[in-house]
Amino acid sequence: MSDVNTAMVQKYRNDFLKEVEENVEEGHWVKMCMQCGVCSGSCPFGPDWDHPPQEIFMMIRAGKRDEVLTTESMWMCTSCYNCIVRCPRELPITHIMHGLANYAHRLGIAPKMNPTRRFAKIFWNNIAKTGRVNELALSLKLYFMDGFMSGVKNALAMASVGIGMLKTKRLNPFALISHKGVKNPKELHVLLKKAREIEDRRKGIAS
Amino acid sequence: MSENKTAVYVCKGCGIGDRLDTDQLAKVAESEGKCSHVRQHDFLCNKDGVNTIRNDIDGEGVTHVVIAACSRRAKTEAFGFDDVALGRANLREGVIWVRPDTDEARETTQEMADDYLRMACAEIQYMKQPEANQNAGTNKNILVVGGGVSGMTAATEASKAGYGVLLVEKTGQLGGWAAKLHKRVPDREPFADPHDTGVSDLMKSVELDKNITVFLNSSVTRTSGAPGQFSIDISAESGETVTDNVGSIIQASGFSNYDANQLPELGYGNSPDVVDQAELEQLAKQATDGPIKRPSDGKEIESVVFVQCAGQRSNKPGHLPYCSGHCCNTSIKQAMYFKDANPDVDTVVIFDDLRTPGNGEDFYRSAQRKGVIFTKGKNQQVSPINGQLEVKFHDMILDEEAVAKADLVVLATGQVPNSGVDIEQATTLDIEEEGGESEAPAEAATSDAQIPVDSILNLTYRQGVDLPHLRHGFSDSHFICFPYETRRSGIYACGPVRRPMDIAQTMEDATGAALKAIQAVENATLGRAAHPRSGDLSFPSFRREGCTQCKRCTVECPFGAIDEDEQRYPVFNESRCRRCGTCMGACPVRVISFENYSVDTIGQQIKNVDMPDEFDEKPRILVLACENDAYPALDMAAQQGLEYSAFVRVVPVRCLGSVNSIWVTDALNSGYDGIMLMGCKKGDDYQCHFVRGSELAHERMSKIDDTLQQLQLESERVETYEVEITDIHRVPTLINEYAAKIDEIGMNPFKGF
Amino acid sequence: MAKKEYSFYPGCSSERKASASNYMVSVDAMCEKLDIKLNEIPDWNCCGASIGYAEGGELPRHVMNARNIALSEQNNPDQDIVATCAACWLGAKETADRLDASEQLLADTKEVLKEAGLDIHLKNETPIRHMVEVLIEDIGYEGLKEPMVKSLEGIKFAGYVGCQTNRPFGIDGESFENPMYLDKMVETVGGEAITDYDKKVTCCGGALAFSEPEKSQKQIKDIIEAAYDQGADMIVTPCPVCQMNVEVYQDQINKHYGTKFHIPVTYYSQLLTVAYCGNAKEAGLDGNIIRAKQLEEIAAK
Amino acid sequence: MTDVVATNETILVVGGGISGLTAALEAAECGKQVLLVEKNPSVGGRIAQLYKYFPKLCRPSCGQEINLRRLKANKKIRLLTMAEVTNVAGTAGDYDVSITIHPRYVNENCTACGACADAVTAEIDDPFNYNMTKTKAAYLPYNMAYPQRYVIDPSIVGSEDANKAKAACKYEAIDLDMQEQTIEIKVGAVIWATGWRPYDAAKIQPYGYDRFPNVITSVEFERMMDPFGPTGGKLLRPSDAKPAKNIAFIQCAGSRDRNHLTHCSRICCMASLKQSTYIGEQYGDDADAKATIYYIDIRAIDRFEDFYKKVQADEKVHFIKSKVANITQNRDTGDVVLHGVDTEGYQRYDNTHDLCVLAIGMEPSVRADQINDSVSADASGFIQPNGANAAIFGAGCATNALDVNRAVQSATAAALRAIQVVNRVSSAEA
Repeated sequence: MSDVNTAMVQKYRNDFLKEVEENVEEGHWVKMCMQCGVCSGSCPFGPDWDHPPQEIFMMIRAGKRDEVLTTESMWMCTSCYNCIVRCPRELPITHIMHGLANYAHRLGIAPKMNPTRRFAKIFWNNIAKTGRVNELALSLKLYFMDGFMSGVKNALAMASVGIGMLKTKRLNPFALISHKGVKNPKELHVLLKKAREIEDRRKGIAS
Repeated sequence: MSENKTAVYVCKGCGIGDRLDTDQLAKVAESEGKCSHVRQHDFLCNKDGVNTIRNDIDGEGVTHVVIAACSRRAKTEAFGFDDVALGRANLREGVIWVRPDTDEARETTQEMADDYLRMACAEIQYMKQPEANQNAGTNKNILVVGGGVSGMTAATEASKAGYGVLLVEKTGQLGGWAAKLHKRVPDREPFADPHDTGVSDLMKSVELDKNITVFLNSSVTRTSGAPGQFSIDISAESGETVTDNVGSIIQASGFSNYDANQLPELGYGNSPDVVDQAELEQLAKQATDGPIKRPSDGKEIESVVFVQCAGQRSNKPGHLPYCSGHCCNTSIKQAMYFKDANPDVDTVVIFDDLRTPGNGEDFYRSAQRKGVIFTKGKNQQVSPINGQLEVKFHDMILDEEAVAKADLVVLATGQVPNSGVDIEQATTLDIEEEGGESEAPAEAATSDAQIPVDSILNLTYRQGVDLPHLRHGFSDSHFICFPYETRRSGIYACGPVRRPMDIAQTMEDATGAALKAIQAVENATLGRAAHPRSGDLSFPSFRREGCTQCKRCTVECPFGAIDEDEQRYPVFNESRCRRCGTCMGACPVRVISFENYSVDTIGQQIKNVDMPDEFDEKPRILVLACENDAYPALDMAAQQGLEYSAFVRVVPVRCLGSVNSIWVTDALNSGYDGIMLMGCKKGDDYQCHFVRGSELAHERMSKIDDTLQQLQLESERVETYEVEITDIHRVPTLINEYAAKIDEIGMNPFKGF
Repeated sequence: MAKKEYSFYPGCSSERKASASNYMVSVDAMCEKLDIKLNEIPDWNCCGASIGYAEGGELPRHVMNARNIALSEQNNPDQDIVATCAACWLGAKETADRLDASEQLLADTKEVLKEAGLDIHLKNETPIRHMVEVLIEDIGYEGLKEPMVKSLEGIKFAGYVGCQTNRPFGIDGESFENPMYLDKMVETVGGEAITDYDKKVTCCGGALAFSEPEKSQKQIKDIIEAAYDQGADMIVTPCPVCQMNVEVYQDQINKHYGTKFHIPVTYYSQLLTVAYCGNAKEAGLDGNIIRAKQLEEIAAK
Repeated sequence: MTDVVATNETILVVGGGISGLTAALEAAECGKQVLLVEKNPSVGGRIAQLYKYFPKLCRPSCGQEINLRRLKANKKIRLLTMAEVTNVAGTAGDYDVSITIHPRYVNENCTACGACADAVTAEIDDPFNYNMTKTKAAYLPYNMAYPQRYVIDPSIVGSEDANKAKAACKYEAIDLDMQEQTIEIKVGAVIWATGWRPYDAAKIQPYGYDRFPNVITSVEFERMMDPFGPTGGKLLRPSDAKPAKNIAFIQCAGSRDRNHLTHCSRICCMASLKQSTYIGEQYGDDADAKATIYYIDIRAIDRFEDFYKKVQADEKVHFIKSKVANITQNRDTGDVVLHGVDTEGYQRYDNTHDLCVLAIGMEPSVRADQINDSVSADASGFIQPNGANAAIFGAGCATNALDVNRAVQSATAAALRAIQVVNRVSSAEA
């Protein structure tokens, strides 16, 4: 368990709901759920959720901290926003799921090997670097995240796609060297660093 | 009134003139109906037609009018002559609309019409234009029993309309349960927070109201009389008794809290920190918006669990099978007591179905916003464990056994009505020991709860000291469309004694009851019947000399209108009477009648049809039809052009309960081949607005079978049916099938004797 | 028609040699014909996309978008921000809403932006809109008809709206479950929109097409199947992610499910450009991996 | 010109449904002068369109027959049909009211013989059946319609059809020159009983009421059971008139929903429990016939619990604690497929049904804030308890989502509040 995590456990003792309300994006909405289940039924990846959103809300109220923060469920969110627009209580469910995933990730107890978690990390680093997506770098990073050999396999598997994109000039073969981002990436890095600092301060996460 | 002058008006409109020989009808009226004054009109319900009748009444001194046209249910505006005795021969819906327009059918159709005219003429001759009850009481004060929110509301609302009120409260102060509340559930926007109860204001307005006399520490020890002239004894604990008169009565005796001691599994009695909702109100009051303290040791409460449906919605012996309706909102309100004082207090509501109808949903949302946790759970168990309480339950969402720890547990127990003595059993015993007919108790004392045995009203009525109970001991009306249709004229229950309710509903209900009480005294003063025959001026009279003191009338009167004197003769309380005629139907010696509805008005109709002899192959079938369900159904069938046998003669009756067996035996003797009785639905969900009319008819007719055997007649000659007003297709079918059956079993051998 | 000007937020995928470069090409041509001037927000950055949440968290994500909004307020004052990419539109609009809703968040954001000498005002000062809104609300279907030269008659389109152009904000007056604007656009330019295309707003997996390919491709399969079931010749969409996901994985899906999918996936802007007599290049048709032959033919006429 | 005698001691009742009718009758039976205004051609309102009442499963027309008898017998009530109150101005005890009366084109001579209906050919949507069927353009609104008088639909006035109708009437009952008229009257108190209307189901997009023929509303389902209804009393589904046996009921359709009606409509749970019994009534013990009720909470309050228990005991009826996420349609069969999650222990389902009934929510027919400034509205537009000293009193479902029994209680209470006002007026004038 990471020290941030233990710190939080001590801070909130068994009041997980409070912890979520104070640290998770839009977390203060959790208590408004009335367990109708519309969100769970509306999710495109629904069947792949061990615990659907409405159940997660109940688990939060029931103080099932570890089960919630270590589940892969939230990582199944495709950000389709079906749950948000259908929720009779207008809970911003998509954001709460994102928030929970992010929180678990920040505490270092999110499922290590979850592909979406890892892709999300790669993606953010990719855009944070230059301020704009470098699609080539992104895809390569992604293919090779499990090491070289499997990377080659993935790359080959995706070859047809890549070639198609290249042929239609929708992928820049030279992006690794010639990718352009914002004029002053350094400045952007400062902004993001500062933002992270403030957020951590607000959430009492020492980093 | 001088001697009768009867006029008959035959309408030729709506095809009657084309389909029937109206001259022939006129002849029938003159010769057989013995009416000198007969007119035909092309279109009787138009201005000219109506004026003709009006002029005859005013100019010619006509006292009795027969209108041979459409159904008595049609054209009531045009034919609403309420200053004469009025009869309607139903030639349209009753004859031409249910018969084919063919040459073969002509003869039988005409016979039908002729008979209906004969019947109307016969009826009218035995009818008097009723004059209102002479010994009607005129007292317009209202007695309100119970000084809680329902009683106080009823009292002030009646007073605001200008009526005097006597308010009797058992305890030493007004206010009832509501006065013990810290706050109430909101009844207006934004439905977000508990409100002041407003009870103290209500108490003030009662005390300051000059129209209202309050009797504290008192109860009603005797109630006799009738609407407009009730006589009551109000006895104080001190022993002194005041006797007074009132015009009508409102029973607002409220509810008692369910005894939580019956719920040991929920920890009540095992720990002082397990309380019911009423006790929590006290704790909250003491705290006065500050932190609420734990009864056991005065510790500030940090966590509280609310257990919904405690001893409610359950068929376990000793539990309440019903839902008390208000408890979900009440627990939400009480959870807010804690949250508003200190948001860090954990408040958990464990519910099965959360029931917050209407704007209660906003209140529910507001509680969630304040951080109240709602958990769907079942099978709660509460046990004290080292200084705390442990609530075990099955979490329905996570589908697992769960435990919640709390400093305090609040049990949402239910409301038990203070509805006095369950007279159903009392009277049953009473009747049996007197060898009268016994009736099974409709609602044998349910396992619901112990009902307080003290009588609320101490009625001196033959049929018991209190209002009849309905389901689960509540004194409610049985009718969905008529929540105030009481079974004791002039006495109206309101508030939680009628149905579990919260303050808002109670105030609405009490206001409604106040109106009915006012209406009762106004009607009584004019000697008029109350709902459902509202406005009816007739009332029962009886020939004492003929009476055999059999007490059937007093037993069967559904409204307890008839008492008995020391010689066991019936004593009619006209103003209590609802004019259903059940007594008339019950009387074996036929000494009871109404001016406009009597053994004769119906009996003569039956006798006066033209009875073909048995070789005519023209059977005659008598249909006695309930005027509220079967008769309208027949009308609407006609409207739809559905046909039925020309051999039936339909006579509408107020209620099958008013059908006297003599009509049936006479009918058989005078040659009818079959008799159909059409009443409304009986049983638990009975439709009869005179309570047991249909039931009684079935009972009485089952006894007729013996008579039939003596006469050596087939039992099928008399059939009783349950008919709903919507049986528009069914009724004609029933008739036709019955006609076919009569055809099978053949003619009545008594014809022509 | 008076020239309409907007502050334009193209987004990463629409850059040269990026996955939606052909979308951009057709948008340029379309706007040309509709007399719409797009003033690119100078030095704009990525919106963070939805998937950015996991590592980026809340404030950093909003800062990314706030920076773009600030740059727009500064350089293109009084111009609505218009995005062609669903994710860009959603990200920017979401940030704007959230900052307007929370003073705390706004203050924090301002504090951060100060580091770059930027500031942000908001309270709907600069409405953030999708290109589709511009077409429907500012130009109108009638207006969209005006420049029309060629009809797309004879082509059956499955209007695939997807998620983020449709939820949570969506297009005014359209339902989340059954939006009709793509179909109306198709009909405006003479094409045939297939009726009751019940996968119209089904999720293609979005970014999870990368991380959860099997699950996403199951979704994509349904989306394409439904289009075929209704006899569609091609799919049309307003979203770069949808376009790519639905187009590029068809081979893999065919391998995995034994299907024979080969259906072009086009952008509404490509349709309009062709209808407005743009050639295949202007319409970015050369950017479609699965060639939209029928469109190319009409373009060639 | 309609002559109406009304004074400051008259009580105006707006709306002739069960609530308005009750308020009018109760006041009149206390001896008060009442003017009853109904915008439709006949009184009765929504209850006339119901097949049965819960929990007794008795017939609404039974109580209506009694009320009509009371109405026919009571000379203190003046009834205006096809009339709408267009303005209420003034203060307690002294209101000026404008009423617009629309032409019926049929006068009191009408004997309801039906000759006009036989004569015309044109047909119009039948609002009594929620427009599921057509009716002749000369029509009696329904079997028990009162006044028992036909109506000529304005759409045919001036046409050959109308003249045919006129010619067919032997009683000079048809007057095609009738004009709309507005009357100005004084009244002392107003009882507002304009009732409710079903929430627009098409707005609940995930359920596709506007896209799938076999998704209908509870009020439409109720009409199906009526032998004189659109399907002659059979449960035939719209798409192919096949008997609907496997029927789903979706609770809170529009209610308890921030996207639609925020309040709970109270009656819908009981309505669906009631309607689930229709299936047994229609199909007996046919094994294929079953009801599935999808709910969040079953709100069978107070003694309604008995009825809930009774229905729970019926093995034909199944309960699933779930708000259905969305509905799709099987193109080949027309069946509807309900998708969602049973939240009691997390079970996903995609259930196929012959027919889906939306337990549709109640909203006020007229929003309280449109009546008069002195009337206060709650968030849903219902009339709030009258705090001010105004004398415009809400009754029945204009005040809240109520079942019939509570609506009648409310109307009875409103009658007294109005009487208090006119009594004050009369004592002041005396």
